Formats: sequence, structure tokens, C-alpha cells
Amino acid sequence: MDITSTTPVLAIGVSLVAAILIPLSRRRPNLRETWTILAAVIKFLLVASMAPEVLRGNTLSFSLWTIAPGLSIAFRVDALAEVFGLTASFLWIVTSFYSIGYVRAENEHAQTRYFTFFAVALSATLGAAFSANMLTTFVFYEILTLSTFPLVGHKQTTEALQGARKYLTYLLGTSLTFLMAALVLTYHEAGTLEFGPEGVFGGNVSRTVVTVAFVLFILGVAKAAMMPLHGWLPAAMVAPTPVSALLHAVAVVKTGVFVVVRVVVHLFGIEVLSQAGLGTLLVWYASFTIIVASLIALRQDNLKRRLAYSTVSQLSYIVLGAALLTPSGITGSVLHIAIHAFGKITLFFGAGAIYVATHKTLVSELDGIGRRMPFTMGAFTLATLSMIGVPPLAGLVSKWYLVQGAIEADTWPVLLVLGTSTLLNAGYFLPIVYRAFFVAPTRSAGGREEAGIHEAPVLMVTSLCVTATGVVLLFFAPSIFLDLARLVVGALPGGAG
Amino acid sequence: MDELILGKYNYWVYVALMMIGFYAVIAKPNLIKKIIGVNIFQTAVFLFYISIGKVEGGTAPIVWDQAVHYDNPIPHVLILTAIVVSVSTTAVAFALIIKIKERFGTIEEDQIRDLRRTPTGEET
Amino acid sequence: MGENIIRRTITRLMVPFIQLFALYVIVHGDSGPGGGFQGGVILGASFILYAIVFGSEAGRRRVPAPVTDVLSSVGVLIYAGIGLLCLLLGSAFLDYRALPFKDPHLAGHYGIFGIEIGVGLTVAAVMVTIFFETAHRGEGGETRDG
Amino acid sequence: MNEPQLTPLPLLLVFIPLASAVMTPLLARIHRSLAALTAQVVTAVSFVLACVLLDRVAEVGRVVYWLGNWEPPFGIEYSVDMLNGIVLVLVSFIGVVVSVFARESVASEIDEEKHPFFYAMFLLLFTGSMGIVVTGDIFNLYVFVEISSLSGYTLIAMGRNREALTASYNYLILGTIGATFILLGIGHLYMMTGTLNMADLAKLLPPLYKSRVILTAFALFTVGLSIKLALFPLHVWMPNAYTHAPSAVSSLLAATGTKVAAYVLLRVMFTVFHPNFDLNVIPVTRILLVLASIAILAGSMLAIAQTNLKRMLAYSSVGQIGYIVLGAMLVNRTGMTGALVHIVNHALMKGTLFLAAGAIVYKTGVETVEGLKGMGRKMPVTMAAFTVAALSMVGVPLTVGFVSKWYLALGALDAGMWYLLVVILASSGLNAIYFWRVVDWIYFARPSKELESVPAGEVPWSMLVPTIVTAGLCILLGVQADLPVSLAEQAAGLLVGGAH
Repeated sequence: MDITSTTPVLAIGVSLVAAILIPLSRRRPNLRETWTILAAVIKFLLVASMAPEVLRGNTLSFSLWTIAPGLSIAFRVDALAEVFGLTASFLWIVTSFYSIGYVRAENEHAQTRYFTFFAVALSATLGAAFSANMLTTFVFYEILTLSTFPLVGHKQTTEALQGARKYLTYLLGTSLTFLMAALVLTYHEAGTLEFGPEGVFGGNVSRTVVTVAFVLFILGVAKAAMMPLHGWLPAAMVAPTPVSALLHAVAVVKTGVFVVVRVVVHLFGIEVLSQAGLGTLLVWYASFTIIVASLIALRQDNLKRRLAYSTVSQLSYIVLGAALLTPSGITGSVLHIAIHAFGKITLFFGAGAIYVATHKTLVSELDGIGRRMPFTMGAFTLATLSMIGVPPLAGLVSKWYLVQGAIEADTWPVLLVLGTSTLLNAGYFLPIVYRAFFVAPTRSAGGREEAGIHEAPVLMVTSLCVTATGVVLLFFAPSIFLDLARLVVGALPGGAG
Repeated sequence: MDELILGKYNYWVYVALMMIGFYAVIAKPNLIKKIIGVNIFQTAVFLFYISIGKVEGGTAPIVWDQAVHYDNPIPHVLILTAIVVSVSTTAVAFALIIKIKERFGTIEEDQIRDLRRTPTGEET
Repeated sequence: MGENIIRRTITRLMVPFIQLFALYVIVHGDSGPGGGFQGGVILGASFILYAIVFGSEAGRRRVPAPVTDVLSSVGVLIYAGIGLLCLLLGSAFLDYRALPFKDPHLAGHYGIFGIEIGVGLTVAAVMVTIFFETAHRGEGGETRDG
Repeated sequence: MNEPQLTPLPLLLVFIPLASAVMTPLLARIHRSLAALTAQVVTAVSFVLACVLLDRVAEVGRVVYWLGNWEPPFGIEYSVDMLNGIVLVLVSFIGVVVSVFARESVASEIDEEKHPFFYAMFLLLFTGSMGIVVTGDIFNLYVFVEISSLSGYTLIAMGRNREALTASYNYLILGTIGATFILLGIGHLYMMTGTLNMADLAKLLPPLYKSRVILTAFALFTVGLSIKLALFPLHVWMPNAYTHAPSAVSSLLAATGTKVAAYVLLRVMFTVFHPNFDLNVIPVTRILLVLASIAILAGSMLAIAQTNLKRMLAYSSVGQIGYIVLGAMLVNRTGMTGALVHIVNHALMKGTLFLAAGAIVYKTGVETVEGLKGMGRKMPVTMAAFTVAALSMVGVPLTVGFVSKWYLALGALDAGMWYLLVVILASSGLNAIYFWRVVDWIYFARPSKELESVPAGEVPWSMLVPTIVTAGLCILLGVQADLPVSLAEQAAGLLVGGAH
């Protein structure tokens, strides 16, 4: 059942209101941060308040306005949207606390700008999550790109600006050309951009058109960081760590894969894609990215860059799951949106905490850091294990469903890919853990390497412990996300869940 | 053939004049000569208009009891307007040329181009 | 400028007749060849002739710059005013039949008459302005943009 | 369609600015400030009248006025339908915006004793533009083209640099040749049909479509108008003219000048001639499609190479005109809607950009693209407007640029020419390059030494408000495009409804 409700709009709007209030109270940092926290909490509550309805199998929708005939800005919260919305809005609360700790410890400049655009970015993320048609998605996709540009280039050093420019070139360039072309083509052929379980194309669309449109979509959504359009993600690592954490583990990249999943499941429909054989194509494309990105991650010494390449690889899991076009595959894909978000944000939080506490950025410098920052590194370790898929951590759940999906789809080579990538994950994550806990710290000339605990500010450590707990909890109680994921599958034609 | 060349001589004349004017606009570096070219170009069109208003055996379009046919006066009226326009254009062009002479010191196009390429300290 | 006596005398004699002819052409515009344009040019030419022979300063004394400036505007305003009058009197723009004369034919007559005067004034004033503006430059004097 | 309604409104749209243009020097003798005020009041009144007129047109379909009560085809007819109704509202709106902006801008850029003359010419240019749009008589159209061109030449020549003079001169030569071509075209049409009324021509022409004289006339029109329109490769006059003209003039010309020419092209190609003529008798739509595509790409690429801000914007206009022509030459309803919407949208975007450029010159004297580095801190509001318009040029959603691109792209697909989609979107990418470079510099680069010394602060309100208004419309009409799109769709139906 479809319920008209303004809650989606309010949930999106609340951080926009914050984005207005934040600059107004720029002279009073505490008040300013209050707005951020307040907005984050309200946003999460609003999103969460929709969960019961969604779990009941209903959707909440609201049509905001029509730009021109056929071009409407409308929202609909279904199970898929709710998964992403819950993840993003919950993690915003955590990140807000973490951010406050980070920028104050680092004494960053232009903090007002930072928090303002952060709030805008979150609105855009939820907007993309809740959109009812591809146009709305596109609109918020672009807003997200533009609003995160000042965050990526925040440091305003030459390097930061270059990184930010690369970021924008990739994201804006691909979306304004390929994605726009895909949109126009789809609208021209289908006459609508409305998401639906059956897809927009009726049966009478030529295979060529579907293929071209699909390829354009995949190329257009560079936020999903599929190779070779992944280059912006490592470049964007020049951003302050909380930005990398939320935006490049959750908001931006997840918007990317979310859009891909949307396109696969609700715009084209699995029927059309499997008929055109495009699912398999995407599976191979994603597999390629998974393996190659992991190989590159092995060679990165910069911690954040290694995490970035890990993200590139993990994002393709989500794409892969959807591309399998089987119930379990899609379930795994949807679950992985949430589970990877919790894991990866913990890792980034850890990297940021290490940076704040010791100003170290390289993996090779991390010898013995586990003894000095036990909480941070403990959480970090949990997250790495989840990434690899070790029980009892959440990573296993989504991987399990992915494997099942691959079996359902009868594409055995995918199992090989998943296996290899698990080994590679272990290959690039475990050395960090090993160094942190089992290698003795090298004494630097300054002799500042004293023993004892020397953690990052408490706000940051708390945040990352919270997300690490999430990683554990999601293994034991993935129910809400699992239920939602099942709903996504259940709504599909012929899908029993 | 005769019909094509002699019978339509007015068109040949206007086309020839037009091309002469056009040539001057393109080939002459002197700004005033260019304007003269433009004028010839426009005048050619005026001639064309006037010639299409002529009716065989017609007289001036003034009421006259012995007239059998009258020439068509409309093209004349139109071209009167066009002439005024042309005069205004020429006036504006001359005003511009005078100012160009004042500020560049020359009205030769190639010299002006050289001046623009090497910006010297101009009085403004 | 000793030998100029002939030019000066002849000009003095000619100018009034030229102007009279100009007025004739302007006024005659509605019933025969001629009209505001032609008459205006002739009228302007008379002042230009005067200025050529007696020097531009003497010419400007006869027709000062503000006078030509105002006249060139006023001429157009006469034209526009008559058109607007027709409009205000409930008919179309420049539909002279609406003018308050008994005979619509006569109204057309007077309407065109007024129009021709307006056109003539403007054309003459503009001609004179163009002449003086161009002539001034040659003397290297203070320039006025126009 | 209903009988056209007779009303003096179309006349007033031409008459009021014309009479005021003549009166401006007289009024300025009473008090200096009256000249600027006259321009503002007149354009504002015209805007209101144009809106009333558009409303009337929406009701009855077509509104006409017969000058001197001479019935067409004998007299001059002013005729307004949906197509020129839109353009009239647009031109008069930009007129209001620019004339408000002009007061301070002109005061700083032009000598004081020339002000009355400037505003007289400004109003004359406005008259010419309105006249071109409103008239239904093809010779009258030529006269108005020349009125607007001549006043345009003089206005451009009033720029600060001496290059303004040569720019104006070159424009004069090319413009006159273009106009003479149009005149010659009119002569050929008249020779064959004996009428100058556009509606009458449309009726009389079809049996003559095979005539070589008519073909010649059509070719002459197309070439002449392409010069006025600055369609690649006949755009050479435009970059110099826009660069060196006074800021207010470049804003007005960029926002309305080429739009009016585009309107005339559409009027001649699709009303005076039947769309089937363009499609079936000669391959003019094909030729113009190719030219427009080249214009789109070449304009954007040349814009990247520019160092002068206004010149960069001018080259960008070359590309944008390509969009308009491309949309129209698809000869289908969607493409034509895109072209018409883009006429409006581009006027708003380019208007904003040129107004912002004018504000920058007023405040800091900066004319180069590099000079904008760090400008975001000096003039935050102006630069925000600039950014909005720049994003709109790139075609970011929720701005007007997106709406027009959407319809143009759909139109290209409707016409079965998917490769044009490549052209349109490739140029989006190119636009992104040169506009984002500027935006990036504005906000994230360190200001130059000269700029450092300029205190932060905005231009006077009378300059700021117009810029904000046009920038606001760039967003507003991008967010809610129903009105322009529905009007444009009706107009597109008039133009290409009978094409097959």
C-alpha cells in the first residue's frame, strides 16, 4: 500500500534547515555543533519512524512538485530506501560527534563551512535514497557531488584542491554526460522514469536500446567507483578523515551503488536485464573491479588510500549482488550496503583517530600502535575481520547471501571471485592488525614514544566503538536490515523472498 | 540566350555591382574604402528594387488621365526607407572611423591590427 | 577671403529661396512629389551652404547646437504625437480619419501635413547636426560625440 | 483558431520606447538623472504591457494591430502569437533588469555628458528589438533590424577601450551586409508575390516553392540572419563586440540581441515558409544542424582558451546559439520546445553572467578570468549569482540549463538523431571545464596582489538586485519550469505543427 506522507521530505529537509542555521551561528561554535547533532538525531528519528510502516510492506511517498511535464521531484520510501536511509542517518549521528572531536583536536579552519556542507550532503544522500524516480535521484546525485566538493578540498592546499578537482571531474563529468544521456534515452523509450518493481520498459523495447542505456547508466554513476572510473576515490582521500569516513564509506559511494541497485532492480527490472544478458555483463565487470582493486590495495602504504581501494573493491560486491539478479544476491547486496557502511566507517574512524593522536598516515608507521591505542585498534580489528568475513561479524552475513545468490544464478566463477577476494582482503588488512599488535614500536629519535595509553579525543573513540559494536550486533541481529532486504526481493515480480 | 543576358540585364547589373562592393569590403584595408564598398553593395540592392517596380509602358505613379499603366510605386517607397537606413549606417560608420583615427592614429586595417597586437600605452 | 564676395552675395540671395522651396516641398508632400524627407534635406542643405560659405562658427550662430538637438527630437514627437492623437481619439495609430475635422478626407490631408512637417524638421536638424559634427573635427577643435 | 483580436497593445510596445528614446535627451536637459529613470520606467511599462499581451494571446491565440487602420496585406500589421509573445516578455524583462543595472554601471564606465545619448540609444535598441518581434510585416522587420543594429553599433562603440571602436566597426560592416542580404531576400519575395505581409506570404508562397527566385530569397534570408544570429562560422563579430562594449550593453545584447535574431530565423523558416519547405525542398535543416553542432563544440572549445572573462562568455554564447538552432532544426515539437525554452533560459543565464561580469568591473576593474581568483570573498553575493548561472550553463539539474538540455536531448532522440545527443552532452562536459575552472578560482584560489588590496564589499543595490533577480530566475524556472515549457510547447506547435 502506498501512503502519502511528508515524513520523507521532513527527513531530507531537516539537515537543510541545519545548513541554514549553522552559518548563522558561526560565531558560537557550541551552538553551531548543537544544530548539527540536533539535526542528525531528528533526521534519524524521522527515518526510523518510517521503518514500521515499511516493514509492514507499505511505502511512504510524497510528490513534491513537477519541474515540467514528465519531470517530477517525488519521494517514495520503500524497503531499499529505508535500508540506505537508516544506515546513512544513523551513521551521521556518530560521524557528527566524531567530526566535532576531529576538527577541534586538529583546529581545522573554516569549520562553519565544513559543517554546513556536511549537512547539505546528508540531505542530498537521503534525497537520493528516498527518490521515487530516476530524475529525483539524478538531482540529488548532483547536489551531493557539488556539496561534497568543498569538503574534499577543505584543506585548500594545492594537493587538496587537485584532489577535489579530480573528484569533481570524474563525478560531474560522467554524470552530466553519460548519466544524463541514459536518463534521456530511458525517458524517450519508456516515457517515464518512475521506479517500479517491473522496471520502466515494457516488453517492446529493443535490446540495443536497453544495452546502450544500461551501459550509459553504469558509466554515468561514477560514484559507484567501478573501474576504470574509480580514480576519484583515492584522490578524494585528501579530505579530512571524517569526510572520508562518512562520505566515502557511506554517503557518496553508497549513493553510487545504491543508484546502481535501483537502476538494476527498479528501473530496468531484473526481467529485462536477464533477457538482455546484461546482468552477466555487470557481474563480470564488478568481479574485475573486486579483484583488481584488491590487488592495488595490497600495494598501498598510505592507510587511507588502502582503505579507499578496499572500498572500491567492496562496492563492487554490492553491484555484483544486484547483478546476479537472484533473490539471495539482491538480499546480500542490500545487506552489504548497511554492513559495509558500518565496517568501513569504523576503519576510517580508526585511521582518523590514529592521525589525530599520532599524525601517522602510513601503514608502515603503525608498528605497535595497538598498545598505545587499544580501543581504536580493537575496533579497527573488529572491522577488518568483518570485512574479511570472519564470524561472528556482520561481514559474513552479506557474504553468505552473495554466495547463495551466485549459486542460485548458477554462475560458479563468481564463487571463485568471492573466495579470491576474501583472501586478498585478508592480505591487505591483516598486516595492519599484525603490525599494530605484534610488532614492537620503533623508537624515534625524539624519544616521544612513551608507553601507556595515548588515545584520540574521547568523542572520536566513542564514535568508533559505537560503529564497531554495530558491526558485531549486525551479525547477531541483522533482523531489521534482513527483513527490509527480504521485502525488496519480495516486491519483485516472481520473487518469493 | 539573349533573353537570359539582355532580357534580364537589370539583374546582371545589380549582381555585378553587388560583387564589386563586396570585393571592396573584403579586399580594401582602408576603412573608408570599405564603407564605400558597403555603400555600393547596398546601392546594388536599391537598383534591384527600383528595377522590379518598373512596368512595361508604365508612367510615374501619379494620377494622369493619359496613363495606361502605372509603375509600381511600392518598391520606391520601400527603397526610400532603405536609403535612409543606408545613410544612417554610413553616418555611424564615419563617426566610428573618425574616432578610430583619433585613438589609433590610422584608418588602415592592417596597421590597426598591428597596434592591437602590440598594446602600447594608450592615453586612456 | 577677398574673392568670396561673390560666393557670399550669391549665398545670401540663394538661401531664402532654397528655404522657401524646401518649405514648398515639405508642405506639398501630401498631394504631389515631395514630402518631409526631401524637403528636410533641402532645408538642411540651406544651412549647410550657409555654414560652408560663412564658416561653421557663423553657421552655428544661426542654428545653435541645442536648437538642432531639440528640433530633431521635436520633429519625431510631432509625428508620434499625431499618431498617438489618432489612437487616443479612438481609432488606429496614424488613422487620420479620426482627427477632429468635419471631412475625413480633409482630416487625412491635415494629418499627413503635420506628419510631413515633423519629418522635415527632424531630417533638417539631423542633416545640420551631422554636418557640424563632421566639420568640427577637421578644425581640430573640441569634439562632441554624436 | 479564433479570429485575431485587434488591440493597440502591440503598437504601444514599440511606440512608447521609440517616443521615449527621442524624448530622453530633452528630459535630460531638465535633470540629468531623468535619462536613466526614463529608460527604467519605459522598460518596466513595456514589460507589464508585454505580460498583459501574452495573457491576451494565451486567451485568443493571436492579437493583431493594423497601423493606420490599413487592413493587411496593404498596411503594416503588427501581429503577436504565442511565439513572439514569449520573446516580447523576455526582451522587455531583460530590458528592465539591464536598465536598472545600467544606472551605476554606466555612471562609472561612460563620461557623464554622454549619458542622455546613451539612454536614448539604449531605448532605441530596445525599440528595435521589440519592433522586430512584434511586426508582422517583413519590410518593417528589416527597418527594425536596422534600428536595433545601428543603435547597437553606437552603444558598443561607447566602451572604454579603443578596441570597442574597431569591434563596433567590424560589427557594422558584417551587420550591414547581413541586413542587406535580408533586404535583398525581401525584394525577391516581393517580386514573386507582391506582398510584404508575413501571413499573406505564407499563403501565397507554397505554389512557388519550386521557383529558383524563392530559393534564392530563402538562402539570402538564412545567411543574413545567421550573421545577425552569430551562428558559427559567421560569429566573428560577436566576441569582440561583447568584450569591449560597456557592461550594460553587453548584458543587453547577449541576453536579447541574438535571441531576437533567433526568433526571426524561426519566424521566417517556419511561419513565412512552411516547415515542409525546409525539410523537403532544400536540405537547409540538415545544413544548419551541422553548423549548429560545430557551433556547440567549437564555441565551447574556444571559450576554454579565452583569458578575458567577457570574451569567454561571448564564445560560450556562440555555443549556446548552436543549441537554439539545433533544437529548432530538428523540426519536431520537443526539439522546438527545447529551442524556445533555451531562448528564454539562455537569456537569463547569460544575462546573469554578463551582469556579474559588469559588477566585477565596476567594483574591482578586473576583466580577466584569472583575475577572478579569490573573488568569492570580495563579492560573495555577486559571485553566488555568477556560480548559479555557471552551474546552469553546465546543465546541473534544478537550474534552467538542465530543462533546456533535457528537451533538446529528447528532441534529438525523437528525430532519431542519437548522435546529436553526443554533441549536446559533450558540450556539457566542455562547459563544465571552463565554468568550473572559474568557480573553483572564485572560491578556492588565493587572490592576486591587486585584488588583495580591494576591500570586500558588494556593488550598489541597483546593480546587485538585477543580478540576483536573474540568477534567482535561473533557479526558479529550473525548479518549476511548467510555465515556460507549456508556453514554449504551444508556440512549438504553431511552428512545426504541420511538419511531416
